[in-house]
This record gives sequence, C-alpha cells and structure tokens, in this order.
Amino acid sequence: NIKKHQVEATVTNYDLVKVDEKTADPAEWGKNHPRQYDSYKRTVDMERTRYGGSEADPKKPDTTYSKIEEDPRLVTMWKGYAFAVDFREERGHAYMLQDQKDTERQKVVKQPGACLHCHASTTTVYRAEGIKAGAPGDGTEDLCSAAGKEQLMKGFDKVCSMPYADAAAMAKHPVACIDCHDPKSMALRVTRPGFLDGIAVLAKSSEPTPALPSVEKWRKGDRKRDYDPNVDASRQEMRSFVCGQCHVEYYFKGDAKRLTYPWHKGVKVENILSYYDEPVFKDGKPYKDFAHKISGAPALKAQHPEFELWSQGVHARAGVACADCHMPYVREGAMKVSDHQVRSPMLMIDKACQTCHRASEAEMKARCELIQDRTKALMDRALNGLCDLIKDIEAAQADGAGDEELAKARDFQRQAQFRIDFINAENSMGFHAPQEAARILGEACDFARQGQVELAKKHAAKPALPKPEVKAP
Amino acid sequence: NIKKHQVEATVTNYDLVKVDEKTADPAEWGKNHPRQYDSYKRTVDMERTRYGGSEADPKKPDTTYSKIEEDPRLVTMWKGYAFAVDFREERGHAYMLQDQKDTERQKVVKQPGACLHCHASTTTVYRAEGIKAGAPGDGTEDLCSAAGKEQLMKGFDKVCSMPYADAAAMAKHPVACIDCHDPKSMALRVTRPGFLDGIAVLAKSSEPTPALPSVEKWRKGDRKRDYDPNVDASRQEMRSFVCGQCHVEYYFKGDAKRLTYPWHKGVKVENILSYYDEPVFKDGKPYKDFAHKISGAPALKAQHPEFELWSQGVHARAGVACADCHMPYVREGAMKVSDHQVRSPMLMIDKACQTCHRASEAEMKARCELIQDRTKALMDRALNGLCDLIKDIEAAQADGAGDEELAKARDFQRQAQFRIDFINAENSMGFHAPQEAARILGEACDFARQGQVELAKKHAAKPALPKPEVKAP
Amino acid sequence: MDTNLAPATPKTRFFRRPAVMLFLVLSMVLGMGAYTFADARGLSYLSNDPKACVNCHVMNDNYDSWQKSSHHAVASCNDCHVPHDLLGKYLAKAKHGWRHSKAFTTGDYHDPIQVHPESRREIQDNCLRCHGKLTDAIAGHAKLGKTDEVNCIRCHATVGHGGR
Ligand code: HEC
Ligand code: HEC
Ligand code: HEC
Ligand code: HEC
Ligand code: HEC
Ligand code: HEC
Ligand code: HEC
Ligand code: HEC
Ligand code: HEC
Ligand code: HEC
Ligand code: HEC
Ligand code: HEC
Ligand code: HEC
Ligand code: HEC
Ligand SMILES: [Ca+2]
Ligand SMILES: [Ca+2]
Repeated sequence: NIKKHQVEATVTNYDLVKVDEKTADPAEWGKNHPRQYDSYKRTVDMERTRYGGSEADPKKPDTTYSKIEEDPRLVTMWKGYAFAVDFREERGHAYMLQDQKDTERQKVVKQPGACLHCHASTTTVYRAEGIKAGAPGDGTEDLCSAAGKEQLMKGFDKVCSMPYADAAAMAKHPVACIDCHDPKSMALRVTRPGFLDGIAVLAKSSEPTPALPSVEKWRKGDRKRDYDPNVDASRQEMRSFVCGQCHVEYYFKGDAKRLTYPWHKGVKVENILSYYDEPVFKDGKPYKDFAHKISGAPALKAQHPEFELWSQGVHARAGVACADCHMPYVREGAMKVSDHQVRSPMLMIDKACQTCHRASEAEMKARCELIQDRTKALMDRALNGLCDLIKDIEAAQADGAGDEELAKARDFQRQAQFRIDFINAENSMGFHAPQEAARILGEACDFARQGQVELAKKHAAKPALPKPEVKAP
Repeated sequence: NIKKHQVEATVTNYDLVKVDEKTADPAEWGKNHPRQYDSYKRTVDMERTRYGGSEADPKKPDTTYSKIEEDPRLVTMWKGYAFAVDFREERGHAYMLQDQKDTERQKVVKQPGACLHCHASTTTVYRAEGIKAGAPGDGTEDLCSAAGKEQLMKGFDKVCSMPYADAAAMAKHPVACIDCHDPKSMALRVTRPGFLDGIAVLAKSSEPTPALPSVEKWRKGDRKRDYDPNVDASRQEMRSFVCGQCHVEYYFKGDAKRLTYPWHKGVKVENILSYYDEPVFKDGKPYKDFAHKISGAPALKAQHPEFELWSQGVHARAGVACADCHMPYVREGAMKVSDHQVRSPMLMIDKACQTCHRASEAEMKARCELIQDRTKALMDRALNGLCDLIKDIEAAQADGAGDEELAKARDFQRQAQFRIDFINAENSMGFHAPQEAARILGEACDFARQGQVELAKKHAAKPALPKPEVKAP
Repeated sequence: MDTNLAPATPKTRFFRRPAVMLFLVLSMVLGMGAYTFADARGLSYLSNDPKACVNCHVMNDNYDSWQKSSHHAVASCNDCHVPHDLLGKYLAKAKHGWRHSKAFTTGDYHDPIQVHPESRREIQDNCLRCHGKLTDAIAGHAKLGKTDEVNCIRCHATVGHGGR
C-alpha cells in the first residue's frame, strides 16, 4: 500500500489523449485526468442537509422536492410569474441540462436561448455559432485570442435570442472541463460571456470590492482596456470566478434577450436594485420582471446570487474561494486533487472546513446551522410581512384604490420582495455572508410593514380582510 | 537580544508586600506587580474610535460626550426615564466611580446602593457590611470559604437596599485587583454576587450554552450544588467571567432593590424578554422599568449586555475571551504580561487581533468597521420605526383611544424598544456577534412597524401627524 | 469549544516508562509495522533533519507551511514535535513512529491530518522550553490556583506553520 503511494506520487497527470478547444466531451479529458473525471461524474449523487444538498421528490422521482409546495408563501410572492408554477431544490451539475428542460416553467413561458448559458457546456456551441454568424477562424484558436473571443461573443448574442428549444438542441453536456479549464495548460479560465461582461462593468463602477483585489488593482491602472478576468485575476480569484460564471443574479436585456448581470453599480443588493430602479422605459418606468398578479406591483425576481452574497462575507475578504469549500482538496491515494463532485460542504466538513478551522466536525456543523437557522427565522418574518402587504394591497384594490394611490405601497412591495428573494434564491441560507443576509432581511421586514402602514393610513377607514399571518410579538 | 531577555526574565513577580483579603488598595498590589499596575492606571487615557473609545465633552470636559445630544431619537425612546436626561459614552475603568456619582441620572431619581456593585471595588465593602449584618468571621478568610461567601452575600443584600450616597461613601476605589484576583495565588476569581447568582440560574435553565463549556459540563453532573464559576469554570472562561461580573443586563428586583441578572431562561434577547414578560404583579402585569411618557407603554431599558451578546458570537464559541481582545498580552522587557489598560481593541489592533488573524491592521479595522456600519444603519432604521410608532400612539391617544385599544400597540413598542436598546446599549456596535445583532434589529423593525399597522388599521380614519422620519425606500 | 490543553500527566508519564518503551520498540520491530515502516522510510522519524519528514509526501504541506512560518529559521520539526528530556525523546520517537507506521500502513487517518492530543502537550512543553522565561508571568501564577495553563497555540496557531 505504501509502495503504491510512493509510485503514484511520481505520476500526477497522464497525457494519454490530446484535448483542444474543440473537445467538449468530458470523457475525453477524463482520460488524462481520471480522478477529477470520476468525482465530476459523482455530481449525480443526492443527499440532503438541513438547508441544502438535494433529494428526489417522492411524488416525482426524476426531479427534486418542490420548494413552493414546502412554502406556499412563495407562490403568493411570485403570483403572475413562472416561478409560482414550479421551483425546486437545485442539485448536482450532472442534472443541469435535464432539469432546465424539464421544469414546468418552460411550459408556461416561451424561454429564450439565453437560458442555456448556465445550464450546459456552451463554450464550443457559442464559438461554432459565432463562426456561422461571421466571426473569423475555425474554432481551434485559443479562446482568449482575438478570434476566439469574437467567435464566443457573436455566438453568445445569437444563441441568446434563439428559442430555447433550438439552443438546447445544440448542447450535448452539462458544464464540462472546457468551460472552466484551458485545454493546453489546464489553468482555470472564464468562458462565459455573461461573466466577462458583468465583471468588466463592475470594475468600472465605484463600489469598493475588497474581496476582489485584482479589480481594485485594475482600477488603479490606466483603464485603457476593460478588466478581463482571464488576464487580470489571480489564481485564487479564478477559483471563485469560474463559479461566478453562473451562480449570479441576471436578467435578459431588451428584445435580443441578452443575458446581463446587473452589476453596473456594484453587487450589493441595493446596488443591484438601484440599477433596476433606473427609469429605462419611455414612460419613465423602471425594469420589472413581472407585474404581480394580486397586487399589480412591478416586481423583480432574484436568482441564485451566490457570487454576490459571498463577496460580502468575511470568507471572501479573507480570500477564501468557492472552490476551497465546494471543491476541497482530497487525498486520492498519494495525491491531493480537487474534488470535482461539487456539492454542499456540509457533506464533507472534514475536508471543506477543517483544513482552516480547528474545531470538531460537530462544532463546525453547529456553527453553520446556527447561522442558517437565524437566517431562516428572519426570512419567515419578512415573508409574513410581505404576504400581509400583498393582502392589504389586494383589499385596497377591491375597495377601488387606483394605481396612483397604490404606487407607493407597490414600490414598498418591490423593495421588500427583491430583498427577500435575494436571500431566498441564494442557496446557502445566509451562510455565505451571515450578517449581510440578516441586514437585507431586516430591511425587507421594514419595507413590507411600511407599505402596510402607508396603505392603512390612506385607506384604513374599512377594516382589512382577516390577516392570518401577522403574529403578536 | 535573546540572551538579555532571558536574564531579565528571571525576575518576574516581586513579592515585596503581603496582600490579603483585606487589601483593597491597588497600589499595594501594584508593588508586587508594577507592570500590571502601571497599565491599570492608564485607563484614565481617552482616545476615540469610529464607534468606541472615549473622548471628553468639549462643553463639559470632566465627562465624555453625550449620546443623547448626538441622537435625539434616544430621548424620544426613553421619555419618562432618567436616561432621557443624561447618557454618555463610557470610558476607562479609572472613572467608573466618579462618572456614576456625576451623572445627571442621580439627580432625577433616588438611586439605590445596588448601583455600586459595578462601579467600585466592593469586595471588601460587602464583606465588612456582611459581618456587621451578622455573618461569621472577620474578613480575612478566603472569599470562597463558607464564611467568606456568607459575608459577601449578606453585605450585598444590605448595600443594595441602602441609599446610593451611603453606599458610595464606603467605596474607595474603582474596580481593583481584589475584585478579579485571588490575593494568595493571583488566579482569577469572581467576586460579584450578581454574577454568582446569575450564572447559577443560567446553568439551571435549559438554554444551550455552547460558549460556556463548564456550564454544559455542570448540567451533565448530579446538580447537587449550584454551578459556581470559582469552582467549575476553566481558566479560559474566567478570562470572560471576570468581565461578565459587570458588563451585563440587570434590574433591581423588588423593594429590596436586589441587583438581578435576568438569565433565568437564557441570555439571548428573547430569553430575557420572556423572563421580563412574566406576569409577576398581582394585576397580571409584567415587570417594567418605566411607563413611557409619550405613549404610556410599559417600557424596559437594556444596559450594556456585552457578556450576553458576546456569548452568541463565533468568537465566544471558538473560546475567545474578553481578555484576549481587551487585555492582550504585551511584551514588557523580558516578560509578557496582560495589558491592564482595558480599552477598545481598535486602539491596539496589532496585539488584540493580529496574533490570531493574519490580515493587515487596516484590513482588520475595515472588517470590524464594516460590521459596525451595518449594525448602525439597521439601528437607525429600527429607531425610525420606533419613533414613528411612538408618534402614532401619541396621536391615537390625542384622538381619545383608551388603554385597552392601545395595549397591543404598546406591547409592540415594548418588544421593539427592548431589542433596539439591547444593541444600542451594548457597546461594540454589533461586533461581538454581528449576525445576532442584525437579527435582533431586524425583528425590532418588524415589531415597530407592526405596531403602526395595528394602530392605523384601528384608528386611521384621521391622517397622523407629519412623519418626518419615514423615508421612501 | 474546549480550548484547554490535555493535562500533562498520566498518559504521557505512562509512555515515559522504560518498560513501556521497550514494549513499543519491540512491537514496532516485530509487528506488522516492521516491513512497511522501514520501507516507508519511517525510521526517518528518528532523524532531526526536517527533510527526513518529507520523505513522506503526506508531510509536504506541513513542511511547506513550516517553511513559511516565523520559526523555520530557529526551530525544526523535532524541536516542537518531540519531547526534549533525553528519555522522553526516544520514547516519543518510538511512539510517534509506531503511530505513524500504523496510520501509514492502514491508510486510516483523518484528512486533513490533525495533531493528537498528546502531541499538543509535547508542542506546548516545547514552546515553554524556549519561551518559558518570557511567559513565566502569564503561565506562572495560574499554577497556584487553577491547574489549566495558557494554551500557546490558541493565539499563536501559525508560529510553526504559516499561512493557515
Ligand atoms: C467558507 C465556505 C464557503 C465558500 C467560500 C462558499 N460556499 Fe457555498 N456553501 C457553503 C455552505 C456551508 C453552504 C450550505 C450548504 C448546506 O446548507 O448544505 C453553501 C451552499 C452553497 C450552495 C447550495 C448548495 C446546496 O447543497 O444546495 C451553492 C450553489 C453554493 N454554496 C455556491 C457557492 C459559490 C458559487 C461560491 C463562491 C462564489 C461559494 N458557494 C462559496 C460554504 C461555502
Ligand atoms: C446566469 C446563469 C443562469 C441562467 C441564465 C439560468 N440559470 Fe437556471 N440555474 C442557474 C444556477 C446557478 C442554478 C442552481 C441554483 C439555484 O437553483 O438557485 C439554476 C437552477 C435552475 C433550475 C433548478 C432549480 C429550480 O429553479 O427549479 C432550473 C429548473 C433552472 N435553473 C431553469 C432555468 C431556466 C428555465 C432558465 C432561463 C429562463 C435559466 N435556468 C437560466 C443558473 C442560471
Ligand atoms: C455553467 C454554469 C455553472 C457553473 C460554471 C457552475 N455551476 Fe454550479 N450549478 C449550476 C446549475 C445550473 C446548478 C443546478 C443544477 C440542477 O439543479 O439541475 C448548479 C448547482 C450547484 C450546486 C448545488 C449542488 C447540490 O447538491 O444541490 C453547487 C454546490 C454548485 N453548483 C457550486 C458550484 C461551484 C462551487 C462552481 C465553481 C467551481 C460551480 N457551481 C460552477 C451551474 C453552474
Ligand atoms: C465548474 C468548474 C470546473 C469544471 C467543470 C471542471 N473543473 Fe477541474 N478544476 C476546477 C477548479 C476550481 C480547480 C482548482 C484549480 C486551481 O486551484 O487552480 C480544478 C482543478 C483541476 C485540475 C488540477 C488538479 C487538481 O485536482 O486540483 C485538473 C487536472 C482538473 N481540474 C481536471 C478537470 C477535468 C478532467 C474536468 C472535466 C471532467 C474538470 N476539471 C472540470 C474547476 C472545474
Ligand atoms: C481556506 C480557509 C477556510 C475554509 C476552507 C473555511 N473557512 Fe471559515 N473562515 C476562514 C477565515 C479566514 C475566516 C475569517 C475569520 C478569520 O480570519 O479567522 C472564517 C470565518 C468563519 C466563520 C465566522 C464568520 C462568519 O461568516 O460567520 C464561520 C462560522 C466559518 N468560518 C465556518 C466555516 C465552515 C462551516 C466552513 C466549511 C464549509 C469553512 N468555514 C471553511 C477560513 C476558512
Ligand atoms: C474578538 C475580540 C473581542 C472579544 C472576545 C470581546 N470584545 Fe469587546 N470589543 C471588541 C471590539 C472590536 C469592540 C469595538 C471597539 C470600538 O468600536 O472601538 C469592542 C467593544 C467593547 C466595549 C466598548 C469599548 C469602547 O471602546 O467603548 C466594551 C465595554 C466591551 N467590548 C466589552 C467586552 C466584554 C465584557 C467582552 C466579553 C464578554 C468582550 N468585550 C469580548 C472586541 C472584542
Ligand atoms: C450590572 C452592573 C452595573 C450596575 C448595577 C450599574 N452599572 Fe453603570 N455601568 C456599568 C457598565 C459595565 C458600564 C459601562 C458600559 C456602558 O456605559 O454601557 C456602566 C456605565 C455607567 C455610566 C457611564 C455611561 C452612561 O451611562 O452615561 C454611568 C453614569 C453609570 N453607569 C451609572 C450607573 C448608575 C446610576 C447605576 C445604578 C442605577 C448603575 N450605573 C448601575 C455597569 C453597571
Ligand atoms: C466592577 C465592574 C466592572 C468589571 C469587573 C469590569 N468592568 Fe469594564 N467597565 C465598567 C464600568 C462601570 C465602565 C464604565 C466606566 C465609566 O464610563 O466611567 C467600564 C468600561 C469598560 C470599557 C470601556 C473603555 C472605554 O475606553 O470606553 C471596556 C472596554 C471595558 N470596561 C471592558 C472590560 C473588560 C474586558 C473587563 C474584564 C477584564 C471589565 N471591563 C471588567 C465596569 C466593570
Ligand atoms: C477587571 C479585572 C481585572 C482587574 C481589576 C485586575 N486584573 Fe489582573 N488580570 C486580569 C485578567 C483577565 C488576567 C489574565 C489572567 C489569566 O489569563 O489567567 C490578569 C492577569 C494578571 C496577572 C498575571 C500576569 C499577567 O499579566 O497575565 C497579574 C500579576 C495581575 N493580573 C495583576 C493585577 C494587579 C496588580 C491588579 C490591580 C492593579 C489587577 N491585576 C487588576 C483581570 C484583572
Ligand atoms: C484568540 C484568538 C482571536 C482573537 C484575539 C481575535 N479573533 Fe477574530 N476570530 C477568531 C476565531 C477563532 C474566529 C472564528 C472563525 C475561525 O474559526 O477562524 C474569528 C472570527 C472573526 C471574524 C468573523 C466572524 C465575525 O464575528 O464576524 C471577524 C470579523 C474577526 N474575527 C475580527 C477580529 C478582530 C477585529 C479582532 C480584534 C479586535 C479579533 N477578531 C480578535 C479568533 C480571534
Ligand atoms: C512514514 C511517512 C511519514 C514520515 C517519514 C513522517 N510522517 Fe508525520 N505523519 C504521517 C502520517 C500518515 C500521519 C497521519 C497519522 C495520524 O493522523 O495518526 C502523520 C501525522 C503527523 C503528525 C500529526 C499526528 C500526531 O502524531 O500528532 C505530526 C505532528 C507529524 N506527523 C510529524 C512528523 C514529523 C515531525 C516527522 C519527521 C520527524 C514526520 N511526521 C515524518 C506520515 C509520516
Ligand atoms: C515552532 C514549532 C513547530 C515547528 C518547528 C514545526 N511544527 Fe508542526 N505543528 C506545530 C503546531 C503548533 C501545530 C498545530 C497543533 C494544533 O493545531 O493543535 C503543528 C502541527 C503539525 C502537524 C499536524 C497537522 C496540523 O496542521 O495540525 C504536522 C503533520 C506537523 N506539525 C508536522 C511538522 C513538520 C513535518 C515539521 C517540520 C518540517 C514541523 N511540523 C515543524 C508546531 C511546529
Ligand atoms: C527551539 C526553540 C523554540 C521552540 C521550540 C519554539 N520557539 Fe518560538 N521562537 C524561538 C526563537 C529563537 C524565536 C525568535 C526570538 C527573537 O527573535 O527574539 C522565537 C520567536 C517566537 C515568537 C515571535 C515571532 C512570531 O512568530 O510572532 C513567538 C510568538 C513564538 N516564538 C512562539 C512560540 C510558540 C507558541 C511555540 C510552540 C508552538 C514556540 N515559539 C516554539 C525559539 C523557539
Ligand atoms: C491570548 C493570546 C495569547 C496566548 C494564549 C499566548 N500568547 Fe504569546 N503573544 C500574544 C500577543 C498578543 C503577543 C504580542 C505581544 C507584543 O507585541 O507586545 C505575544 C507575543 C509572544 C512572543 C513574542 C514576544 C516578542 O515580542 O519577542 C512569544 C515568544 C510568545 N508570545 C510566546 C507564547 C507562549 C510560549 C505562550 C504559551 C505559554 C503564549 N505566547 C501564549 C498573545 C498570546
Ligand atoms: Ca441543493
Ligand atoms: Ca467607550
């Protein structure tokens, strides 16, 4: 056994097959890196934790359990939007393409090709489409070359505005080696146009980014070219950026449905909101994801802002990357390799936490769950407030209140709802930045109840409907 | 250099004078431990930090700056209570007796001797008074002996119910060596009856105390005798318990004005509130500190719950004690000693933080201040809500609303106000437990606004007075 | 979290008894450890050269982080990880060697590697061996009262291994 270790230690990577910019199939890459490939394939495994992990839905075993069934307040919050129809616990990377195709949200709304960006290995797809759309080269060039970039960006624009089914037909794999690695050097790289654009606009903003030192460095430079993670970022930053390619808040901009990360003023929840609140439409109205079906509020939907919330936490400031916790090094025989079974760190506390923290596994779990329990309790409180507000607006409408009268209360709803959703859609239940998550939810409580006060003072002559969810303190 | 240190180091503590259970004067102890005494005396120094430290009031240089002048909302919150008259930034231990005598709060209310417990060296005072009240012995016995304890407790009871001036006349020093140290061994010890009682009732409660392992250990034992920190606590715990003697929430129980720490159900804010909310009076009403002068709410005042908040933070769980940050080791010649100039760690980040945290001083300061800024912003939000609620109750009263109608809104005020005050009175601006502080303030926002909703729905036919502090989101 | 050190005495003393040492060395030589341990250059444990430790690649991280630490110029592995009274030194080496060989042979050890409670005790004793005078004031008085002493690495976690 020791013998074996000593032998193994000398061979790290095999170079059995040649992989290049056109090799999308992870199985090919896996021949050179069998350990990483093996663990990559294990993202099919499912195991639940208190607030994360994943588990099949007993009623529908080819999906995970439904979050809107678990908490009907979410349906109230999203009334009028596809999420009120289907929203489930997310699971391992292996399922991303399948789950995107299967969601009922596809049935109620015609989704664009932009969706594909984060649910498949799209690097080669974009480049091939880009070439078809007139970009120079044949797709074998280094992605970071001028030709490579042009192919990628042209293809991205094209695929975004396709119907989803057409785009998905081109995708063969869930996120794969080529989406995070340079085939020549195996170095990490960012391949996602959404992130390349997003981090560049973030760099141009004036919001401090202590968790992203290379952005702050770029800002001090001559700024003659845009910030480019593949040029400017440190290796440690890349260990988060490859995840930030997809684990972020986004929207589809304009009729071209261009996937956009709303980081123009920073990545804090209020930075994002103030971007969305700009009067972009001719009538002076701001962007909205949907008109709330019960209250008519111009509502926003937040989606998995892991990267954004992480960046506000002390781990990020201390330089701790997504991969440190979600892809920790594991001893494989004689070598240390990155665990490519990307999953909840609560399922591997020893490797994910104890390299840095000297406490016992039970204690680390308790610390994490205490943070999550606090977040959950505050989220429940905020959601109760929001549902009460929606009910009050509904009652006021029934009483004949018009748009102008309701504008303020609806804006309170928009503000409260986006904040709640920001933490609800974020998948760590507050762990990635505990105090920040609590702050956001605290503000949400305030806004939701202020909306009620505003309405009640205007319209309260008539007592409102029964309010099942307001609890005495 | 190393050589030299080693030579010097042979003389560590001097044993020049004998100190015993009757030696209250720190100058005597200081002869044996000149380094500690020197730094102890430097608690007269003042220097301000963003949210802490201390600074003289330019208008009244023998006191520190007034917090109620800085933020008039505090006056609104405390209307009807002595704190609305005078409340200042606290400063070094050297001033504790003077500042307690000088506060205007002494002038508006007849304060009891119980106040002295935390503002002077009372160990010898209590014992002498205890002997006068019939306890056995002459005060030379070990404090932890049966006689010593009886003297202490009898004296405590007696002094608590004296008028303040009589009690203060007996006190010669601010907190001194004998209040934290055993004169024989210099080991730490708890000498304050309030804490001895308080931690014993906490141990009897069912609230988990992961930050206090010896309490959890005692709970698993036979419980034949009360938990006693001087017997059960580890040395590391004692490094926090000596501070927990005074840096805690308290009230004066009954007509005997017995100083009591409300830890019967635990030390979290809701544990304490639910203790205070018990219907202790014959009319079924709970304890209150004062009737709010504007709103009539049965209000509570929180005071410096540093120990309570610290115990909810990750530092406490990780075994980091008050003394680690507020009395870090300093190198003095050939020795390392504890810095007895107890003060803000922000004034000595190198020693207070950097042994454990490898980040730069500027970064540690930034992390701390970011936590504090978030707490402050949320506290402002909660205070605005509270002031709005108070105004609304006032208006409803003016409109003729009676006690019964207002009971619910007033209870919301009590709930919100105690939470805000808990974080406001706590002196780290949330640093001791960042997420917990934000959680508490988030709840406060919710309760304050719920109170308004409750009122508005009942009474809102008439528009309220102008509300200068509600801001649109 | 319990930040106290394991008490110095019973267990450590047990291992310092000659008979126990003899037993350990014998079982090391005779037992299943013999082949694997020698083959795995486990005997390098008996050397004082830090490079001897990295004969095992699993010690690489610890070696690297030691090189980044403040002490790499003044203390090598055994200065901290082995007791320094003469008898204790060889006893501990034998015992560590035994534990090492067992762990390495079975492959059954915690990942990441963690110090054993007794090793903590040895580390602490070594801090005091070099810095005892300096810390006399902070460690000393407590011995008269409470028995638990100041755990140095509670604050100085990175002195031996930087970058953590
Ligand atoms: C310091 C450790 C740490 C870092 C750094 C970290 N996470 Fe997490 N993450 C966690 C923990 C702990 C959870 C909660 C898991 C649970 O509840 O089971 C979590 C949850 C998640 C989840 C949900 C997992 C599930 O099981 O459903 C996702 C997705 C995620 N993180 C992505 C990210 C991304 C992207 C980054 C970087 C931008 C990141 N994390 C950085 C520790 C970390
Ligand atoms: C910017 C990246 C990105 C885009 C664009 C994106 N997703 Fe996702 N999607 C994710 C990530 C990351 C997760 C896992 C985290 C989560 O579920 O919150 C996810 C999870 C899902 C899931 C599983 C959980 C659930 O919500 O039920 C479905 C289904 C899904 N997405 C469908 C879609 C559809 C449909 C679109 C287009 C409208 C889309 N996605 C666009 C990144 C993206
Ligand atoms: C190409 C887009 C993409 C990239 C890049 C990506 N993710 Fe994901 N991730 C997803 C999607 C989509 C899902 C949800 C899949 C589903 O539910 O079917 C997901 C799910 C997860 C989960 C949930 C697993 C579970 O068991 O619930 C974690 C944790 C996670 N990702 C972390 C990461 C980390 C860490 C990185 C970077 C090392 C990363 N992701 C990179 C798109 C991506
Ligand atoms: C979602 C992003 C992502 C995907 C997909 C991905 N990797 Fe990685 N991979 C990483 C990260 C992060 C690291 C750590 C790199 C570092 O520290 O510089 C890594 C490291 C590696 C390394 C270096 C050795 C190690 O284990 O740290 C190899 C080899 C590797 N990956 C192979 C693969 C192969 C083969 C695939 C496809 C089967 C793959 N990776 C898919 C993110 C990814
Ligand atoms: C690569 C190092 C590293 C890893 C891996 C890591 N942490 Fe941390 N953790 C830190 C650092 C650094 C801090 C900031 C405080 C400090 O400087 O010690 C921290 C702080 C914390 C805190 C307090 C701050 C907060 O956000 O509440 C908790 C709780 C915590 N970590 C839990 C975990 C858990 C659980 C895991 C595993 C899922 C984990 N950590 C993984 C390095 C790490
Ligand atoms: C991990 C470090 C740490 C621990 C442990 C800690 N504190 Fe603090 N404390 C701080 C910091 C940082 C501040 C904020 C100082 C400032 O704003 O200038 C603070 C502020 C204070 C203040 C106000 C100081 C001032 O300058 O006005 C008091 C009083 C205090 N702490 C008492 C305690 C007590 C009592 C305990 C234990 C129950 C404790 N602290 C534990 C770090 C700590
Ligand atoms: C349980 C311990 C305790 C008791 C009892 C106590 N104090 Fe204090 N006092 C403190 C502590 C600790 C501080 C410093 C922290 C702070 O100011 O919040 C303080 C600060 C003060 C200050 C300076 C700051 C300010 O509030 O203006 C005054 C004045 C004061 N106390 C007066 C009193 C009076 C009068 C009483 C009796 C009614 C009293 N104290 C009872 C512990 C106590
Ligand atoms: C006998 C009661 C008592 C004990 C014991 C006590 N304190 Fe205090 N502490 C006070 C009082 C009272 C004040 C406020 C004095 C004033 O404002 O005049 C204070 C002030 C402080 C301050 C504020 C200094 C500043 O510059 O603003 C800090 C920090 C502090 N104490 C920390 C501690 C720590 C740490 C311990 C334990 C090692 C401790 N205290 C033990 C009563 C006590
Ligand atoms: C508010 C509490 C408090 C007061 C008052 C106090 N000390 Fe201490 N002292 C401590 C703490 C905490 C330690 C650290 C003890 C430990 O780690 O066991 C300490 C440690 C010491 C030590 C041991 C060596 C060292 O520096 O760690 C000496 C000697 C000492 N103090 C002397 C004095 C003298 C003399 C006075 C009076 C001038 C005094 N102390 C007042 C809390 C206090
Ligand atoms: C005796 C060791 C020690 C000292 C001294 C110390 N810390 Fe910590 N700190 C820790 C530990 C342990 C954690 C928990 C995370 C971990 O395990 O690394 C932590 C966590 C933190 C965190 C993240 C958790 C939170 O509460 O937000 C911050 C911020 C922090 N420390 C700042 C400071 C500052 C500022 C000081 C000095 C005033 C300080 N620390 C002093 C050991 C210490
Ligand atoms: C035979 C290969 C090998 C050599 C050579 C080796 N180690 Fe180890 N070491 C290991 C293994 C395997 C473990 C994990 C064992 C465990 O956790 O019980 C370990 C664990 C340790 C530990 C933590 C466990 C404990 O005993 O507290 C220390 C400390 C340690 N080694 C120090 C050293 C020093 C110092 C040297 C050189 C004098 C050395 N090692 C040489 C393989 C080796
Ligand atoms: C200046 C003292 C010092 C020196 C020199 C030193 N160590 Fe350590 N070692 C420590 C301390 C302290 C720990 C941490 C113990 C703990 O965390 O409880 C440790 C822990 C370890 C561990 C256990 C893993 C871990 O992180 O806890 C191993 C293995 C180890 N050392 C090996 C070595 C090797 C090999 C060398 C020489 C290359 C070495 N040490 C040099 C003090 C030292
Ligand atoms: C072989 C002797 C030796 C051992 C064993 C040893 N040290 Fe040191 N240590 C030194 C020397 C020599 C210096 C440099 C002193 C100087 O420059 O004045 C030093 C410096 C230090 C310093 C100051 C530099 C720094 O890193 O901050 C600390 C703290 C320290 N030692 C703590 C420890 C602790 C804790 C241990 C046990 C884990 C330990 N030492 C073990 C010899 C040793
Ligand atoms: C509560 C935290 C803490 C503990 C426990 C602790 N130290 Fe320290 N130590 C410090 C601090 C803070 C300094 C920096 C003092 C200074 O800069 O004046 C320090 C400095 C030192 C130095 C360097 C002195 C110099 O400047 O040359 C040495 C050596 C040292 N400690 C050894 C030890 C040893 C040995 C132990 C165990 C007996 C120990 N320490 C326990 C906090 C601690
Ligand atoms: Ca999941
Ligand atoms: Ca102060």
